[in-house]
Amino acid sequence: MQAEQVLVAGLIEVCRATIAENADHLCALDRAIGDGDHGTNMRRGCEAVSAEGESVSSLPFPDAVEKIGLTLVMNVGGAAGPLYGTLLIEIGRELRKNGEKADFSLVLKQAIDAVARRGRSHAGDKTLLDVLYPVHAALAKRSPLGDVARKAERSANRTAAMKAMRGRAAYLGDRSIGHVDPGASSCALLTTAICRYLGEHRPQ
Amino acid sequence: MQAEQVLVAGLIEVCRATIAENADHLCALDRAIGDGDHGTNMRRGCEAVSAEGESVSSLPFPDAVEKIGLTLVMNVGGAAGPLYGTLLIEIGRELRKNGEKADFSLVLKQAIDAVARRGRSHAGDKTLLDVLYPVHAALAKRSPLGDVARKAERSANRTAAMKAMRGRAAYLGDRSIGHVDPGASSCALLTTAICRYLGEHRPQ
Amino acid sequence: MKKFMNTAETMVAESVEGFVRAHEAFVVFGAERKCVRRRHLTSGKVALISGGGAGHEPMHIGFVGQGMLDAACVGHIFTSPTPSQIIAAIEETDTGAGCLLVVKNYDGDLMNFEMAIEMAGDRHGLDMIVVSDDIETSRSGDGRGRRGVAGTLIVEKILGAAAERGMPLAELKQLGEGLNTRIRSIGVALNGVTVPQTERTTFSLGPDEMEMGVGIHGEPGHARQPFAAADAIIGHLCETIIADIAVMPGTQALLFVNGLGGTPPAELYLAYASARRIIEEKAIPIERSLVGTYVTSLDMQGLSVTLALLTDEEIALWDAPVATAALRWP
Amino acid sequence: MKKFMNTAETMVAESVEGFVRAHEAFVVFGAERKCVRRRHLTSGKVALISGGGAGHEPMHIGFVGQGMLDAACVGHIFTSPTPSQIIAAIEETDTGAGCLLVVKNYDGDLMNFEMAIEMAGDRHGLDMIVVSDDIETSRSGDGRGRRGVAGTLIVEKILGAAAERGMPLAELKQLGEGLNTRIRSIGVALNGVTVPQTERTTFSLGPDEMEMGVGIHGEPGHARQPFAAADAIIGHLCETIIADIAVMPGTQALLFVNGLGGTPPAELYLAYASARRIIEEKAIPIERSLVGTYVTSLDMQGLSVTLALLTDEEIALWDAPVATAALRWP
Ligand SMILES: Nc1ncnc2c1ncn2[C@@H]1O[C@H](COP(=O)(O)OP(=O)(O)O)[C@@H](O)[C@H]1O
Ligand SMILES: Nc1ncnc2c1ncn2[C@@H]1O[C@H](COP(=O)(O)OP(=O)(O)O)[C@@H](O)[C@H]1O
Ligand SMILES: [Mg+2]
Ligand SMILES: [Mg+2]
Ligand SMILES: [Mg+2]
Ligand SMILES: [Mg+2]
Repeated sequence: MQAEQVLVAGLIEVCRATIAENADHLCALDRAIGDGDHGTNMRRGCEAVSAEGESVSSLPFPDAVEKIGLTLVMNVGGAAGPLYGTLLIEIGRELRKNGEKADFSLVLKQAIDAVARRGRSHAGDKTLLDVLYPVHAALAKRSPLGDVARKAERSANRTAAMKAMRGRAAYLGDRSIGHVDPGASSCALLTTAICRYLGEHRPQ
Repeated sequence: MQAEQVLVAGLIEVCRATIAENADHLCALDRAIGDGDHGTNMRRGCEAVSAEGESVSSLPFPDAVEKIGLTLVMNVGGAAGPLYGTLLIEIGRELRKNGEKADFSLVLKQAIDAVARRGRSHAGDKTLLDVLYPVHAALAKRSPLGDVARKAERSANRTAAMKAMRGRAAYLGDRSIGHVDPGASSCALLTTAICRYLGEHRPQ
Repeated sequence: MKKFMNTAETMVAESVEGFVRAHEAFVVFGAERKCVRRRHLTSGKVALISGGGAGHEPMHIGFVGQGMLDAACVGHIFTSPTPSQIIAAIEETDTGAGCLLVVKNYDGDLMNFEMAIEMAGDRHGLDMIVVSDDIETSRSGDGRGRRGVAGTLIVEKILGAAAERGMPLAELKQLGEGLNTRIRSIGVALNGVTVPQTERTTFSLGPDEMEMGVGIHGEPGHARQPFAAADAIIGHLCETIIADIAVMPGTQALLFVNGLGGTPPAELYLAYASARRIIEEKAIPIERSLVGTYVTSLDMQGLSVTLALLTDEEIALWDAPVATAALRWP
Repeated sequence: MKKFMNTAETMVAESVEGFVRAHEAFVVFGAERKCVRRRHLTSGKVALISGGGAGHEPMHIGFVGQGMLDAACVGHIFTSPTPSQIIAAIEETDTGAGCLLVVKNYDGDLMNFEMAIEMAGDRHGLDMIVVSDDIETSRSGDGRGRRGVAGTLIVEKILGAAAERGMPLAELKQLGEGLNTRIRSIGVALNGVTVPQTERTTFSLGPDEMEMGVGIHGEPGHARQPFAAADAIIGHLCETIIADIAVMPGTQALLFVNGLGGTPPAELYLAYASARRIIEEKAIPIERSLVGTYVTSLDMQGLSVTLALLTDEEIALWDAPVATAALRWP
């Protein structure tokens, strides 16, 4: 297997395992201000991706990422499916467009903006964007992977203070304040898992 | 007012008061082996009779008793309405048929048999008949009113040991054993109230 | 006890009032609100009348209308209506061909309907048919007969269609009695119910218990069992039914899964899927189906399964048009 | 958590299977069971498609049939269906005149339906209408818009009838959007619900509490209040609605009292009586009524009140024939 294929397979597995471990916690967060299924939704998506793992990791890296995004869209449903799906589809497409020399932080920025358009949402709306934007900022200034992960975690925790403006939590108005956003939390968990994996397997 | 009219009005009131006081208890008994409404049913009947009290007590005694029975039938519903109604309608009719010289214990026997036919039931089926038959027996051998009342109470308590063969409790089979029958209990309560009233107002 | 009500005393009257107002195209109140009757009677047709205690809605008022009942009498909660109500229904709906009274097999109901017949029989052609489909109550073999439960809907639909076609009183009674021998129901409850008048639960179940063999009056059933998977529960219900009913070759069945008041449609459909699988495995073909909340026990969580073995003629009568609040097809 | 189910994973699939089997005269599964569609499509008619998370049964599958939806997609519990399901529904039902997708206003639903349109828009004429009738979520005024709840039934019925009459896609969308501005709903819950996957209650209420302004996903509402008499609760709901909707002279209203899953018909009718009294006191004439359990939140005890102000044409479309599992009239 090529290094890239191993990398994709490893990332798929590490994401699956992280979500499986934290699914109950994510559901609990979603119960507080949503409908209690975010962990279940994410797990279903990761399992669908895992099931296609072999065929996916044989693709060129950009195609693999896009395919993973499409698998998420077609299997998750809810808000998480289109959001995480759009993120990965766009990363894949941008990577392909920009070829070998792609600047990942620019690619990520394009993809995050696509997520924001998809969700008609902005920074500060108490969603996974409130983790994605800070992660992008950290990558843009070339912070070490450990710092990126810590920033993701901190950003997720900061959503507790926010009033939700998008997603189901928005219907609660002020009652959404005081709870961490489930999507932000899953996003931080995945960021941390990915950073750790890359740190161990692909030292910068 | 004639003595008989006073008597009818007094009996109506004493029965109403007894049932009102014990309605919750009768419902509790009915909850255990029936549908929990026997107290409510009996109270509704007594209130309907009370509401007609004046016009009823102006009638000749047999007509008054029959009218009370009809009022129960037309207002109570459930099992209690037709049973108590039939009892009083038949007592009234038998009294009228036999005129001044009627032997009350024979009259009562006819009426109890009519109740048994109405309910397709027998002694030992765990119903109000298991109070009515012993009350008749006591009256037939001219026991003092206090003894009649005590016999009614004891008979009601004895239904606890019986397996219900009629009414809703019958659907429970053996599970009906160990509970006093609500209809037997209301019948004993009414018998006691009537005996006490007669003892005080019409010493034998 | 959290129920949408104002006072226990007025609850039934207010609910029936809402029903009549919501369905004024089909029904009107009889005089003094003693019964609910069809808005338009068909002259010369046998009138089909039913009734029973409140707490089983939409039964029976929801079955009043073209092709089913002519009138229904509502008693207090779990309490048979009085002869006074039943006589009122007879007087309002008898257009000359007499009335058939459909009575569920409870001593209270029987006695009240019988007294009504005794009191009004000199002025009207009257007869009565007693529905007794509840299998659980036939077990002890004391000959008390079974309770009448959800199968009553089937009897009322089929007799209603037959009456609409002009079948005379005696034949209707015969049809109903034959039908009654081929209908079996059995129920399971996940909780007891609270009778509003007393604010007490009729029985209470732990979080992992269920009550097997319940009827529709909050009475306990024949056994308390540990709660189980749907297939196990429904399997037990279906097998009890099949063991009790004489299935002939060529038999056609109607399968009816009925919610007891607090069970949502999604669970009823899941139970139906399970029941249908199990019954078809026994080579009994399901030709007609009904799934929904039709015969309730206040807000009880639970359901009943009813199996009816029907003749071709009865299937045709089941399919005949009906226009009531609860059942409607062209 | 006592529910009639086997496993949380298979619950939705088994329930939908039961639904399709019970109503095979109206519906069939689409390929790979990605959607439930009408058994008989009408060629050249705009196809009306809806869908959403499971847990709201009989919505939307119960509205598939002549005069209403052509297909419905069922997601996991409280989770929008995927674009893959929606595209399947489009491909199965587009007979040439395109499809109108009826979407309840939730970010998840919106995004999945939008992605489906993006992915299939080159091969089909597609448009979307978003229903947002839940008044409680309009209060904070953030412009997020309201949730779509029970009013969706009214939109689907009226658009379904219009599509049946041959109305083209663009006009249907316009009709639906106009209608959506004149429908308001608000809900109250007496208990939280348990999502089977997690076996946890979304919120829990004391024996004397209720939750005002709930939606249909077990989310908490805007305020917890002491439980009260029906007239007080329904009065609050109705007054909130009337204060938010522009009632013109000559307006005709449809009043819809909807059970959330665990509330029995008798209580819904009592609530309807109360709502009707209160609304008529405000001189709003109720021309049409619907009372029943149509748009649920699993087994939630509670109800919602919906008021729709309709034009003559919309009333005629409401009255037009419909033949679905949940709504049926000639
Ligand atoms: N419009 C939106 N824009 C961005 N993120 C959103 C939006 N709506 C929801 N989210 C994110 O999705 C998460 C919820 O996902 P999930 O529970 O899987 O879906 P659903 O809300 O449909 O049940 C939220 O915590 C939030 O982070
Ligand atoms: N067939 C019957 N024959 C004699 N008594 C009966 C019969 N059925 C019921 N009863 C009596 O009626 C009582 C129940 O009355 P009630 O609760 O008012 O009516 P229901 O059972 O209709 O709710 C029983 O306790 C029993 O004493
Ligand atoms: Mg969620
Ligand atoms: Mg009783
Ligand atoms: Mg009773
Ligand atoms: Mg969801």
